[in-house]
Amino acid sequence: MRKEIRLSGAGGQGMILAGIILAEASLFDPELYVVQTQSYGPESRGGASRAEVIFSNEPIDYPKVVKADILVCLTEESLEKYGEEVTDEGVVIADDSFGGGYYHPERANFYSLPIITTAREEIGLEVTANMVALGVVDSFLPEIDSSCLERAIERRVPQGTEEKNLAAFQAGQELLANVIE
Amino acid sequence: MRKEIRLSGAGGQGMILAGIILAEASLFDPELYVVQTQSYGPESRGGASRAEVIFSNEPIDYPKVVKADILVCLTEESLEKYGEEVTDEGVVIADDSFGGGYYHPERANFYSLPIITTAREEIGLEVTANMVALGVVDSFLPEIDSSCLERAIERRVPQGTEEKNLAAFQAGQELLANVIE
Amino acid sequence: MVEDIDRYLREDKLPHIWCPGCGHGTVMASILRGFARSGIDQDKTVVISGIGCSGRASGYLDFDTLHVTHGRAITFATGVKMANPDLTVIVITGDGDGAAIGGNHLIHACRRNIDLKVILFNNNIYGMTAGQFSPMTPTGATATTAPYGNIDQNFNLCELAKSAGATFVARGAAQQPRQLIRIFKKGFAHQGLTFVEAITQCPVNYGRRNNLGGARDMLNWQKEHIINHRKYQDLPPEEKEDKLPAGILYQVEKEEYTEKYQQIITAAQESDDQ
Amino acid sequence: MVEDIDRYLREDKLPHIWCPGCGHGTVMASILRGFARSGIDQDKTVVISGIGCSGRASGYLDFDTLHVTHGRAITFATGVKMANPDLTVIVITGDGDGAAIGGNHLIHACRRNIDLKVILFNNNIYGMTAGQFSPMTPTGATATTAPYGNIDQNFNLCELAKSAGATFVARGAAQQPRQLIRIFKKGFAHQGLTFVEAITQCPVNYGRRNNLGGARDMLNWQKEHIINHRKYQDLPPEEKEDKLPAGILYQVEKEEYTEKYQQIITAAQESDDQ
Amino acid sequence: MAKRGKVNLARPDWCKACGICVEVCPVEVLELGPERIEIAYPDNCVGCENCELSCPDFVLKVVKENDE
Amino acid sequence: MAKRGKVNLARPDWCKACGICVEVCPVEVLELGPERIEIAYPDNCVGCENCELSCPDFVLKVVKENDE
Amino acid sequence: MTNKILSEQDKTSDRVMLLQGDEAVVEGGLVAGASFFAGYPITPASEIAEGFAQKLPAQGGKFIQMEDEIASMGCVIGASLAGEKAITATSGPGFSLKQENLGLGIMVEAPCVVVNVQRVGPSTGLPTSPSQGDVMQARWGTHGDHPIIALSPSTVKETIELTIKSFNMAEKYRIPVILLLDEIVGHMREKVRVPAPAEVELITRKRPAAEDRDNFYPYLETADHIPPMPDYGEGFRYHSTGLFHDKTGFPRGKTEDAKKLMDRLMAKIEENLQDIIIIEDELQGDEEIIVLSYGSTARSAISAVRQARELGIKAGWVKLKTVWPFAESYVAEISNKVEKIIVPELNRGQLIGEVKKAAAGNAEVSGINKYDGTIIPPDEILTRIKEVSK
Amino acid sequence: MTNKILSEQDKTSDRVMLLQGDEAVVEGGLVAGASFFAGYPITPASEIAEGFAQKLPAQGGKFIQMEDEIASMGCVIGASLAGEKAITATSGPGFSLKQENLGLGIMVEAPCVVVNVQRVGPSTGLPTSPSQGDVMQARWGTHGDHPIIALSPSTVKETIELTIKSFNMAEKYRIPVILLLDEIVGHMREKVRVPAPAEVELITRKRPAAEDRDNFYPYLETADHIPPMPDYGEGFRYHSTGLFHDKTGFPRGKTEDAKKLMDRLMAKIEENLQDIIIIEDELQGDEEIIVLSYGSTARSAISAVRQARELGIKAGWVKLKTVWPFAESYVAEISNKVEKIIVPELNRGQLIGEVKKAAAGNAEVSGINKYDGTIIPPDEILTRIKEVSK
Ligand SMILES: Cc1ncc(C[n+]2csc(CCOP(=O)(O)OP(=O)(O)O)c2C)c(N)n1
Ligand SMILES: Cc1ncc(C[n+]2csc(CCOP(=O)(O)OP(=O)(O)O)c2C)c(N)n1
Ligand code: SF4
Ligand code: SF4
Ligand code: SF4
Ligand code: SF4
Ligand code: SF4
Ligand code: SF4
Ligand SMILES: [Mg+2]
Ligand SMILES: [Mg+2]
Repeated sequence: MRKEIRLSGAGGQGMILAGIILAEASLFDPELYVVQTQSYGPESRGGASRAEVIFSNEPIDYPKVVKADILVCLTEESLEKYGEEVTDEGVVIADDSFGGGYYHPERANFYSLPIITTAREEIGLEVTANMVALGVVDSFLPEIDSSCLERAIERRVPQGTEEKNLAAFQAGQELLANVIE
Repeated sequence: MRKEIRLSGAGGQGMILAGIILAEASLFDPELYVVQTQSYGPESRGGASRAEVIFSNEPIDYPKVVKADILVCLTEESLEKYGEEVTDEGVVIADDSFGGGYYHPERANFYSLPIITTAREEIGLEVTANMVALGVVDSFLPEIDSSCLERAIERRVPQGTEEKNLAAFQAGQELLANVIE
Repeated sequence: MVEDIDRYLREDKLPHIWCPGCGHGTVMASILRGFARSGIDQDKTVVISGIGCSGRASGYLDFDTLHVTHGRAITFATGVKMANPDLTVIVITGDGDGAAIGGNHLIHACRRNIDLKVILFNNNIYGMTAGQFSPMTPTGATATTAPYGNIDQNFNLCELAKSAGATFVARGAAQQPRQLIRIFKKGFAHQGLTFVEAITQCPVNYGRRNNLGGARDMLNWQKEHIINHRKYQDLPPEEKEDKLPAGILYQVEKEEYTEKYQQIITAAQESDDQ
Repeated sequence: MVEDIDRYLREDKLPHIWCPGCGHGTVMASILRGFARSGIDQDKTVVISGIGCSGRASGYLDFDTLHVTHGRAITFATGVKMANPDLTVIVITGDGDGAAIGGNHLIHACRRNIDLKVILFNNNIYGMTAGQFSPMTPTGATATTAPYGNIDQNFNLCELAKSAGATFVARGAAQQPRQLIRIFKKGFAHQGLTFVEAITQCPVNYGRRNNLGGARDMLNWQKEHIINHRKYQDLPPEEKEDKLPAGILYQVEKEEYTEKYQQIITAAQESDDQ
Repeated sequence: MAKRGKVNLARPDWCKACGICVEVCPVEVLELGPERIEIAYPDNCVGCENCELSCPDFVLKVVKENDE
Repeated sequence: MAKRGKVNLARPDWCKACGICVEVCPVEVLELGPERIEIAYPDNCVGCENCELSCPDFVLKVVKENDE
Repeated sequence: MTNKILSEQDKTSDRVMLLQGDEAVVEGGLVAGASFFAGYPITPASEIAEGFAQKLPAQGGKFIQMEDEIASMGCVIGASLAGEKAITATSGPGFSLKQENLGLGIMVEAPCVVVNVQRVGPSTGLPTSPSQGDVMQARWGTHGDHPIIALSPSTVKETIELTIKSFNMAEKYRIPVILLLDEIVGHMREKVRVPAPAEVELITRKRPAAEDRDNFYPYLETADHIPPMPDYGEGFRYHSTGLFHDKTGFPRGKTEDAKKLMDRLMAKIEENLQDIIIIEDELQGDEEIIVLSYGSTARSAISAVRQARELGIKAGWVKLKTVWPFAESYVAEISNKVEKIIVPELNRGQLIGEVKKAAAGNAEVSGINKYDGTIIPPDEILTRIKEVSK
Repeated sequence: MTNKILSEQDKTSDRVMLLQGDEAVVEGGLVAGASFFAGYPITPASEIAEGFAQKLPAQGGKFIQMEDEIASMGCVIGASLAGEKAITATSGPGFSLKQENLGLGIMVEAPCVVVNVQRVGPSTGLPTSPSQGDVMQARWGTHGDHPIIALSPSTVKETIELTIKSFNMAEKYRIPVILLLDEIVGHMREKVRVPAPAEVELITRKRPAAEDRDNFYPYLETADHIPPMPDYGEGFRYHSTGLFHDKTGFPRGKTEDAKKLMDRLMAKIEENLQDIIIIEDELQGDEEIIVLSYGSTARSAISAVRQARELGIKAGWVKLKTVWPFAESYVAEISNKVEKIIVPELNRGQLIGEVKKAAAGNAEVSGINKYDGTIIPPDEILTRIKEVSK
């Protein structure tokens, strides 16, 4: 098993923290290996932002995503940039604030979801969109127990914000269910 | 022709300037090549001091004295240090302020001369001992015209001291004559 | 109307990469406004900056511009000015760039009284590298490398520049762009080493970590703590403590370095002609 | 009787390499006499010097001694003092070593108020490298690299150190060994950055080139130009111009750097224990 | 008569919504929209130029009425 | 009674004949020989220690008479 | 989802962590006994300073941010001589600045660790992009002949391991040891277990006995070439200098002293290559092609080599954990056995020069080079393996 | 005494001089059009600063003593960009300090000359003794990949020649050129004739025409890879940075720009090896042994080789005047023809590594090494020649 996940968006949307939390979830599973990387650079000030997480049950050699199994895009630019670098069965999760531009009618697993809206409206904090996104990712990630992710969220988000973030995560978990229903 | 000359003494005795002047004399002879080197170092502050000059009528490769054709020593230490590094026919010129210690009865061309005394007493300036020594060297250096040396002295000694230095040089030239007489 | 500074901007490089509310943009604009008022030829002006958020300024300004190594802008500027004293040479530096790693070059440029316009963007932090303390970080403030509070003494760069020999020393703040513009205008007209400390806010890497609020709050802090130097003088000592005087703090006329060197050239050439 | 300082000398390394009449020897002796009076443990004292004639001092002194790169002695000293605050750490530097290449370390050590005893042998020249001008070479003086006269402004290191944050600033001269000894004694007792400018004569590479005569003449120059700071204060401005005040120019008590750091350690360990 | 002026959004795209201009405007002219600044009450503008001078992003330009 | 003293050549070999001690001696005690310092008039010495304090080469030591 | 979740207790085991390479330097350093950090911030190494700033005080250790990298290097050497296990961290521009004082550290034989998290150079270059461009600089950056040890990890786990080894070698051989990370390793996060100090071998410098005080030669030639070293303040009152010196620590100005000292400094390393050179390989013995790698590039290399094996190509993988001293005899040996050696590097070809020298024409040596801030993916190496295997 | 004395007129010809190597840098520099010197004193290079301080003003040139070597390097680059032919001089410790800004000079492509009069290192080392210990540092001292040119003279005459060439290459290729003297050459005096500027080829950087101002790309990829360069103040208003940049001079943050720029910087040198690499040799074509040398060591080498020839040994002599880029193909070629190559160096074996790499096992390469501040006399080389000729 090697599972490649790429989280992308704009600087300030917290994609890197989301990546770290995703990776940190592996701490609670003794058989999982994980590598997490990110794009640094002036990009991180306003421009695009990207985190990558690879899970495996063997030591991981090449640490970068080759073709993502799961791609999350909170901005249209990131979808344009990374939309092609996904495996054939890969899952693409995009925020629903942009529909046009890039769209793959052929891609079975393309989900346009109200991630940012959920964060803003349900949680009341747009900055929790990253946790909503994590919740969505969780639905596609049977390899990781949700409780591990929740643990990781508790450990990594700023003190005092745990509840909001967990709520956002749970809202994300439900998002997909709602859509599929 | 390759002629190796080593001038040695204590720091402050002006041996390096003497070496430079000796070398500078070659400027007035189009067929002479010259290399001049010296020992630098904390030595130059109080310790031993050494200048080397090599004349040749061909380009000079190795720039250091291997065995001196002419060795000048103003101190006993320098005679001890360099006394052996002289060719068999080489000339050794030592100040007469030290007689003992090192002495080569076998060496034909060993001259113990009152260099410093001449500077002090005849010229009235002990610091001109280096020019007295140069005058002595001149006697053993048919390859260089004395006028070239005088020229060189004029160019290299501090302004205003030319006369005294030339007088010292000439006193040196006569020293040997006096001894041989 | 405010002077038009568009001609000094490389519009295709803008908007700049500075964060929302970063004071660097305000200071940069003020420099240009002061420059516009100075009447100096744009083509005869060189802007040299070091590394840091502040250092990025040179890229946005339409002059001959040079973006060098961290802390060394003054050394390059010295070479440019010596080479061609007709040029106006502006150095843009940060409190890390100019006061930490580059501190020696600053004091020696002051000592020479060479006509460089050294403008130090003081945001009390290393912005670019994300929040390590600088020599200008106040005692007690926290930073990524001062998690338990900074134990260094407060540092007065204007005093330092003055004691090192600068002949024009001023302090201004992003909160007071009008004063800044006046300072810059006069600084550009000065002959000799011109040092301007421009206090600017870094809401992202300084303000946030020290609970100073956003850019607007930080500007209000400046308003309260940075006061005109004449007013400052009249304050009782205890009130002075947490305040900083602003304005042109010191200006004297002294012979400038490249002018003095020109005299050496002239003399050497004359004696050579003889 | 003058205190016995032989126990602080590495006699087998002496006589030193300094030229006849060089003031460095007098200053070094004065340091030792001041040290002897201070009562500090010889075994708990480290002397660190840079490169230059002055830098050679460390080799003659019987302490833990470290002879480092040019201009950097203060940085090594900072490491030693931080590592073991119980040590008395003396830095011996020159006007080139400490004020030119090492100027930044000086101001930042001052800023930290770390308890180093920085003693700068100011002979107004680069002695070791045979006579290039230093930041302390007076305007107009000649040097091998200032054949047409030095055009740099005069530099006041004591002012600089003070404005950078030093808490003990003093100036003395080889001509006044008694004053120097008193300064050193008090400096060794001070807690915090202690800066002493010790004016010393270099007859060989400064005096000779500037027609200042030999060591004796240079000492007489010092006698006339370096005067007690209290007397200096009372002079009319025009007489101040070519004079320098000597004595302890400035001293304040402020918390010392390694002490403050110790508080961080204590706090961190306490909160760790909980 | 007090000078009057008119504030313009010269480069709306460069606005980073920092709100500084809102803070420095002595009268109510500017409002922060979701993405960028908005000139909510242009008629209030007294042409003081505070906003233009303070904006770190060269977004605003004030035209003095007597300049027009 | 004024303190008296006696100057000694503690380390004659180290003397570099710079003459500083001669300069600083308030009375005539020291004289520069050709190679090094000489204590020409020891009886003149008032034990002021100027020479010891000023000598850059640790050559001289002054013993106070009341120390003896 | 299988139920492999850790027990409550394990979950809170704070020895298993998700760490960046930079953070691993901090954790590894603390395990090794690091008690002093001096540095100056720089991307991508600042996290190391930040970590030590946070963590040292609770252990009684000290952190200081200096005014620049020159000062940081001086400070670390000073602390080392005063008895600390000292470390500094930087990236290329700062590493350039440290070079002069690094030479002094080598001369006075001050144990310490110098981390360089490499980014693309020269100059400011690409500050946030990975590179292995300072490998030759690590060997030759300071003036004059000098010995050097440089280690380079390829994983976060190895970063912990090699940080500990860096301290150990520094202390054992009295030398500044360079730890060369690249931005990839420095910033990547992996799940690792940080060992307890008791679990690893820890070396501390030899110190002289107090009774040796009176007859102490700080730079004595000993059988192992490594003189014992007292802390400042213990009454040894010894002298150290960047000038060539004899066993007493003082310069005598004799040329034979210079040669002796240099020979001893080099012998410390040259006679202990066995101990210092750490190599990891995956070889079957039948190799025709070897991919020789180090640092983060080794990860793509192993991946490519395994894929090649699956295709039946006789490929092998070598990773140098020790970059300097270079594994000359090891490479000479393999070059006699294989036909081709491929050296992938995130630079324009640096260590490949050493490989060529060692191979002395016996194997064909070729490089795969990236120097634009991107990394070498496994398939590029695989493609090359396939090419040369034809 | 024969009467070969120069005429009165010749005697006063001030073109024939007794010059130290350091002074020859000054004289050569002035011939080449040097108009700017910034430096910091250091033995054994201070005489270069002193000479320029004395002589530049009369020519309208400028001298400045900076506060340290870092500042000197920055200052020289600044002056270069403002249009001067600029030079600085130092020795090992200062050369270490210059490395970071040297990299910046390479990145912004500022023509300038950096002299290093080598003394024994590392650290303070032996400040007044000769060495060739900074040869590898000259290549790899700054961080990151980068091109470099380094020339090394062996006589005072050659110092003049190579100083002029350094300026020419700097201007032609827009690159800092390193002139590596050693203390022997720097301080030895020889009688030389200083050519008049009109007698030598002088190269000045390409400058863009004023009318190109509006469509100017300061870092354009041109056929020769060398973009023309305006002086500051001419209205081009261009940007230079130590970050990787495209033809506009600005960073775009694209990886392909980084590669393009690095490739162009390297191509400037790699495509002009013919012009840059200067070799002198004395070969008969039948050589079995070659002594390959550079700098002052070449003098002993030629002496030894000639003596060997007299003894009937088929020895040849090669002197590299250009140390970097290394004469790889030349050495590869000779290594195919001869059996042994001897490389005498005043270091512990530095350039010999390049020789070995180029020889690729084809010739046996051995070194003669002195690193104690003394020099290699001819008889030591002769002895070795005899040994290997057996
Ligand atoms: C030699 C060197 N050391 C360190 C760095 C890393 N660095 C880049 S910017 C910076 C600090 C910038 O702070 P400041 O000058 O205050 O500018 P700001 O970003 O706050 O405007 C540092 C340490 C570098 N680029 N080069
Ligand atoms: C990095 C470096 N640059 C330059 C030098 C050369 N150097 C040695 S001592 C010195 C100047 C010493 O002057 P100062 O500090 O005033 O000491 P003094 O000799 O006058 O006592 C210089 C420039 C060096 N050793 N290292
Ligand atoms: S980090 Fe701070 S200084 Fe840098 S751009 Fe952002 S706000 Fe401005
Ligand atoms: S050169 Fe000057 S400073 Fe150095 S020892 Fe001689 S007199 Fe003293
Ligand atoms: S010009 Fe003045 S009044 Fe008008 S919008 Fe700007 S700040 Fe407000
Ligand atoms: S100050 Fe400028 S950037 Fe900030 S909100 Fe106003 S217009 Fe926008
Ligand atoms: S001061 Fe000292 S060194 Fe000088 S002459 Fe007197 S005794 Fe001798
Ligand atoms: S102690 Fe005083 S009186 Fe006696 S010799 Fe010395 S200086 Fe003269
Ligand atoms: Mg800042
Ligand atoms: Mg000095």
